Amino acid sequence: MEYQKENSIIEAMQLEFPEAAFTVKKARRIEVKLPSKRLYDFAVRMQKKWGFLHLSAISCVDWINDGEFELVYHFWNYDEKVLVMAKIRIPREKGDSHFETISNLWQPAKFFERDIHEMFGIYFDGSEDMEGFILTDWTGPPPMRKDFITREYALNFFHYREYEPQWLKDMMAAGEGNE
Amino acid sequence: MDEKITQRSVWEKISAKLSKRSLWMLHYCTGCGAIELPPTMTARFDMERFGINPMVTPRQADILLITGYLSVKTLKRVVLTYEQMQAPKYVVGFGSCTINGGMYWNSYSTMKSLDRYIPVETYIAGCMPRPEAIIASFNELINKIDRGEANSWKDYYNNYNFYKENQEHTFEGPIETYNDIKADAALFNIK
Amino acid sequence: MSKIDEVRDYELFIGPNHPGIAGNYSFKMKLRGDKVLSAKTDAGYLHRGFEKLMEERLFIQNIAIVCRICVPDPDPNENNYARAVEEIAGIEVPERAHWIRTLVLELSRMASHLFSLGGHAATTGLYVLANWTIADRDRIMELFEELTGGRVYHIYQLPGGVRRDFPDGFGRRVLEVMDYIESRLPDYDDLAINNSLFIKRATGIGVITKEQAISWGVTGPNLRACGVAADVRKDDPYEVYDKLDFEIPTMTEGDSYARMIVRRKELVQSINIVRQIIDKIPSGPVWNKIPNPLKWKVPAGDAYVRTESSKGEYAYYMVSDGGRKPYRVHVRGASTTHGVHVLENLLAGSRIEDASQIMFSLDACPPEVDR
Amino acid sequence: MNTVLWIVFLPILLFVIGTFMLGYSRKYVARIERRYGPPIQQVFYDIFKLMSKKTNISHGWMHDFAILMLLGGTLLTMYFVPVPGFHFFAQYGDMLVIMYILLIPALGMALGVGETANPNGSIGISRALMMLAGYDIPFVLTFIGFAMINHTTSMYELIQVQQAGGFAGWGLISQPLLGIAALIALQGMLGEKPFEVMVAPHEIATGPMTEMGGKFLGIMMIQHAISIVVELTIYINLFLGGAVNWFDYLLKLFILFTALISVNAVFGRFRTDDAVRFMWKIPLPLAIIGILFIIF
Amino acid sequence: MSIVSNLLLLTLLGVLLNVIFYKSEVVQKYISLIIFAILTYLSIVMYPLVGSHFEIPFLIAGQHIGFTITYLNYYFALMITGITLLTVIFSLKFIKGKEGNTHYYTVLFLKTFGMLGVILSSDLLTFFVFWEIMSWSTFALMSTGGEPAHRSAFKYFVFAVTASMILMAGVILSYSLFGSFDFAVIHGKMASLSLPMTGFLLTIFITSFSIESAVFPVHSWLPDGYSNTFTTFTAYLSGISTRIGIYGIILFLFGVFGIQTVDKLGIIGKINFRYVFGIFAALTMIVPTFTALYQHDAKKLIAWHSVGQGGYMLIGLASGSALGIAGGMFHVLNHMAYVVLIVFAIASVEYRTGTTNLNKLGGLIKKMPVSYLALLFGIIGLAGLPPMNGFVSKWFIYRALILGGYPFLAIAAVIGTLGTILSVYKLIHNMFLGQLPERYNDVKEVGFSMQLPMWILMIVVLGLGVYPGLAMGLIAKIQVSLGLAAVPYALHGIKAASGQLDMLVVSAVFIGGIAVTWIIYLLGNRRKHVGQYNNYAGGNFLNKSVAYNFNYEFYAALEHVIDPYRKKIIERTERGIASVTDAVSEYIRRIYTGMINTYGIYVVTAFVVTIIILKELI
Repeated sequence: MEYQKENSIIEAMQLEFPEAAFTVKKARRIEVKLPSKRLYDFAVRMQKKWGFLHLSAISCVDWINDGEFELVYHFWNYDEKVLVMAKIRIPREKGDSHFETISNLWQPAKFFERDIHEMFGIYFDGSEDMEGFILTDWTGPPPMRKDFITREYALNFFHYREYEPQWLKDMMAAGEGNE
Repeated sequence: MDEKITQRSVWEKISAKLSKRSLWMLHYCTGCGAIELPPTMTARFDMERFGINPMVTPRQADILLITGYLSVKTLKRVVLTYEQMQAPKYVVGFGSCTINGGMYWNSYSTMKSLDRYIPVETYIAGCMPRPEAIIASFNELINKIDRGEANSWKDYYNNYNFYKENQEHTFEGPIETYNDIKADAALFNIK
Repeated sequence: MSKIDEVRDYELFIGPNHPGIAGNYSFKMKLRGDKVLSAKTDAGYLHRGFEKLMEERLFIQNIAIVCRICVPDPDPNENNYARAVEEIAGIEVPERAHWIRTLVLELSRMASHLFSLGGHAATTGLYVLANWTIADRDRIMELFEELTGGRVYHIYQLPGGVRRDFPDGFGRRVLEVMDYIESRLPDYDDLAINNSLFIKRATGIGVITKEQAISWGVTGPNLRACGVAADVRKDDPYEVYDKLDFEIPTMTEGDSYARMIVRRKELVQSINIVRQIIDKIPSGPVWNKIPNPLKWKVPAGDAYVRTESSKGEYAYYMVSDGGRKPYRVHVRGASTTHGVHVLENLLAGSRIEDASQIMFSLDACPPEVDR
Repeated sequence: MNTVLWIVFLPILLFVIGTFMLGYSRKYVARIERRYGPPIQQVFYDIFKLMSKKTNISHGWMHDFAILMLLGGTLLTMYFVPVPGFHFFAQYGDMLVIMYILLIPALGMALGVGETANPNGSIGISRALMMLAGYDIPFVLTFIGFAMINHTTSMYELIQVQQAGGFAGWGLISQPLLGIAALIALQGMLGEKPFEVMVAPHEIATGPMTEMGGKFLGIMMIQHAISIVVELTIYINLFLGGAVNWFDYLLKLFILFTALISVNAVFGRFRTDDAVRFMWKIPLPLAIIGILFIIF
Repeated sequence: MSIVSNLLLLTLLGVLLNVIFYKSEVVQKYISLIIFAILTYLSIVMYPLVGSHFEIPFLIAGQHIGFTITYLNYYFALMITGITLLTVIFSLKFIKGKEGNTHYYTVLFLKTFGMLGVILSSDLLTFFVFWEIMSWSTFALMSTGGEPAHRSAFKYFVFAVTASMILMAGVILSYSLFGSFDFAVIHGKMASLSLPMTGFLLTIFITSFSIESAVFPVHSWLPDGYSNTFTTFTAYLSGISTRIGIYGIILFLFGVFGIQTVDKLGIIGKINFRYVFGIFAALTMIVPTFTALYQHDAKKLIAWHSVGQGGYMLIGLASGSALGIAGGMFHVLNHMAYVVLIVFAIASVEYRTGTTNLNKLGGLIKKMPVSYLALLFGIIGLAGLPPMNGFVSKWFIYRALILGGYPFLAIAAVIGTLGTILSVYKLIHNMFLGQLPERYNDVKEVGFSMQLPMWILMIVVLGLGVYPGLAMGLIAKIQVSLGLAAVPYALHGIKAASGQLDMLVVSAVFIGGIAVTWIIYLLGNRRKHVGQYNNYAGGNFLNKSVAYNFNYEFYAALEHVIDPYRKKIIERTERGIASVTDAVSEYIRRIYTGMINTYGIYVVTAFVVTIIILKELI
């Protein structure tokens, strides 16, 4: 049967997290959608019980139309050789956009959480270091949010070299060259 | 420009002839162009043939090679480093990013035109330019020094207000470098 | 017996303008005497906002910029990007393209390892090795130039395959370069790897135990130097790695020297892989045509793709909302762990002499951290 | 009159020799690194360029004076070391004087660098002084042993004694243990790798030179050129039988220097404590054994 | 004749006046200044009287006791009065308003009285009595300056009492052997004594003086004792007080016993009494010097050096050659000049900043250039580099050791010198170089009365370096008067067949070199001074909140190398000795009342008891 290994893992997990929705995306990729409150418990089990020792990454997606942030935790199991993507959604509004840290479980989470904090403005409660890192000299809004348009910002803020040769003007006049 | 060349004394001409043979480049990898520096320095292209050596601190260096794009954060350090360098100093802008932002023309983080912040002596276009291009630009710089035209560093003292304005705009405030540019200008008999 | 009234610790800045730092990166060390009490990394000097730029460009436009995320080893970026798009859009890739991609990845790995070996040796003052390896790396650069037209950035792997097929006689030239590099390896051994002074400098420096390595999220050669035989090429095979015969070299010491040895052994493995590829590569087309890229809408979906870059696990998480541009691309650089907290952990308690060596031995690549 | 001519031209002569030797060493190392290398007169260009810099940063009067003390001290040492045809000052100061005036430039630089208020520089100086403790003990011990057999501390007389004995009279031949110990110590004295802990660009950003630029660095390079020749000459005078004429002298300089930079080219650098430990574990016991041979 | 009594009586007068006017600091100040000026004048004009003898007008145990003026005495008297005068000038402002300054000058006078008595005495009994006075007043000197000073003074007390006991035993023994106290008489009868007995007697005396001059391993009282008291006292104690022990050694080794007698005391082969003594001296040079590397307090660092430099003097004396002995004696003067100069510089810094902690200071060169210069002259002298005076005496010593065939003692001297260079650079770097902490931004240079002694000493340090003959004349005369060969000196160096020294030429060439460099320097464009924050920091911005100064654990790497040995050997022995002395001094502390008059009572009691005991015994 296809995806035997993946399905047996899902079975074990489903027992403890009946509310979670598991799908096998392809070989060695399991996707799970969780309520955000259960994520920490899930992470603890992942590490302590199911042997997912490697936190590959934490990704954040800004679903601006839904008013939600999606956090995707990528866990990897060195023995079973399976990657689990745990997806949760948290509200996007300013006061609510914080979430609990898992950096006490996985050291790599420190960087990812700090990065998400800088880029999206999500605060991770309980993380020891939420200071500026990459954007220490940046004063604008968190740039990875969808409502920040880098092109507009750059065009307004930076000085551009004035360079308008004739061929470019011709092209523009002909209505070409956009995008 | 032409007037200045004719005004040069014999001593200055000899001085230029000798000085151009020794140019020390600051070892500062500001952007992705830094990847082409090791090949330039080492056995394949060996820029030491021209007397160009990598140097560690800005006090020792003559050339500030801006290897590619500069994020605002780096640009601050570059300005500081440039002010710490000792005149005569030459800035070489490397890669398209230093000219007009290049690939990152719409990035919120990188500056778009280097010569608004510090005076640039030569540019190398391309993304990324090959080691041969770096050496060619160095040779161009050497020739400029020989002809007595490599005086862009004086612009920084002549037009300091222009540079300062741009810096303060981009950095959203002044930066404290503990360098007294006005006093330096007096040292060079500028103004 | 003398009582110390006040201990005066001081700070040193390694980078961004410092030869002891790889790339434009910085860490600030708090020191007492010659001992590092704590270190704090500072990144962002190379931040260009790639993830944001990708969201504002077409799928096809992004191919040109992804390779710039990691400068010494750009091909895993292209590969990841291409595979992520292929996975979401369900595009098939011709068999030959897979093989060529694998070849490019391995050549890139070799180039990066050669670079890293030289840089690592140079931190102890052994500049000869740096001169030799970087010059030898240029032979691989020339192969790239012949194949793709670019020395450093290749922009070669597109969704659906690769941009062009081998030029005439390319396979033969690849083998020649492989023979040449193989013949140079004993020289590297004599000069650095078996150099008693280098061994003295490098052993016992920046030791990571197996347990620490796993809990700190160390990957790639750095992990294999601690005795964990984990490699994305074997564990989560992509392209044609499952059809190739190669080993995963490991060491158990976990120190700076072990990391160098692992890289040195991987060079041999890569040479081996490249030879197999040239030997076995099937013929056929190299690119399946994709729809008009300017109007191409990739269906909604997400994908997490991983490659084993020369630095470690390199992953992209791509989300498409069915539009012409990616909705979100998250780049998980290999150095996000190595360059930040692994480095900080290793530096604390080390000596100032070894700080730069630890940095280079981890082979952390700052642009991967900054993006 | 002859003496006056020597006094005037000796510094210039040694400076020229020193710069060419430095240029040669850069070329030589470049060739080992499979590079083409700079022209042999490159060091002249460098010094000229540095001297003609328009800005010269200094951190205070000690920084200014240190540079005078640096080259002044080196010139002082230079005059007291006999070279073929010139040993006028050798009668006013013996080898002991030379050993200690050799430290004046080091002290001068240490003070000047201290004033630059840069920890990289201070660490570099601290390393330089620690290396001094490392190499100077074996080096002085070899000299003491050599002076003891010959009952003189005058360098000129030591040369005479060696030359009287012909080739077998050379210090290196008659006292091989002392000669070898001193050779290793000499490598440390010149600050060549593997004992180049003072500069160590990857660790402390060239240490003492961190804040040196323009004419300050230029004078440091002049001093470096002269001091290399002086230090090699000391070794030649003590262990290679001095030199009979300038051809002999230049030949010995060349061979000795090539031997040292060959080691320099293919080694990394020690950690500071390892370097000191090495000096105390290899050359020092060698010198002690050599002296025990002399006593018994 | 009268000069001797004047000298001693004047000092006693000083004690008296200071006790009377103990409430008025101003009166004390000027009285002391005037009296010490007179004392200095008197000791200078004593020169024509060399050779004369002065007897105390009563007999003790049927013996004439009294004082004599010899070249050796004259040399030391000059040093004592000179340096005391400079100390007083420096103290005028320094001790103002400091706790315990009411009896500052009193103990200074008492101490001077004791020292002058010791060096001028012509017989064992007078010597011993004044020795006691000196020890007691040293104790008083050390214990001024608060609780730690009391503690460490008691440590000294234990050692001093031991030394006195041993010395007394020697006095009694020699009286019973020779039937006389007079040095000249004893010297005359020395040849008749059996060799083992001579050796025993010499060992007794030398041991006693070794404790006073802090020879390894009985040096542990010195560093704490000297550094916890007033900094001016540190100068005074390091400069001259310890060296009275050296005086005793010179006197007994060459004056009383005679070098011929000493050389007969062979043990095995080349190893004789002098050689064993030399080994102790070598250890004294090396161990404390390397301990100094670890110090975090400027005063303590110098105190350790003052132990270490004693080793040079002793090793010079132990070498037994004319050159070495001259070097040893010359080094006493040189050491006094530069160490007092160094401590004055430290005191100036302390005066302005309130601390001598090397970890807290830094960058003061911009604020206190004269003090910096003083310290620079001092450390160049201390490190023994040309053209300062320390080099000359060290040169004598090295050369004597090399040509005398003591390679290992010579290398010990070299190791000591290297250790000294390392630690003095740390001293000057941590105090004056590096980054200036913000809190010292408005520090000013010290006033004229504190600068004057420093300028004088700078001239002395440089002057004796360039013209060592100024002092060598006297030293040669001392050597002749002690029956030794005189050193072949010239005004600016030494004339010898194999390798010589001409400091004037060395200095002139050095100045010439500097001049040439200056011309080269002027060829370049003008230099520009920049501030301390305009500095390379890897491209980062500096400001006052960045701790950008390296001074703690300055020689960390060297410490890695020597720590294992140091920990094993030295600290264990030191701790052993220290624990014994600590225990004893703690016991003694219980009978200590802490008042100045108790010292006086102690001194008087000891004096009386000693005389009674002596009378009883004899």
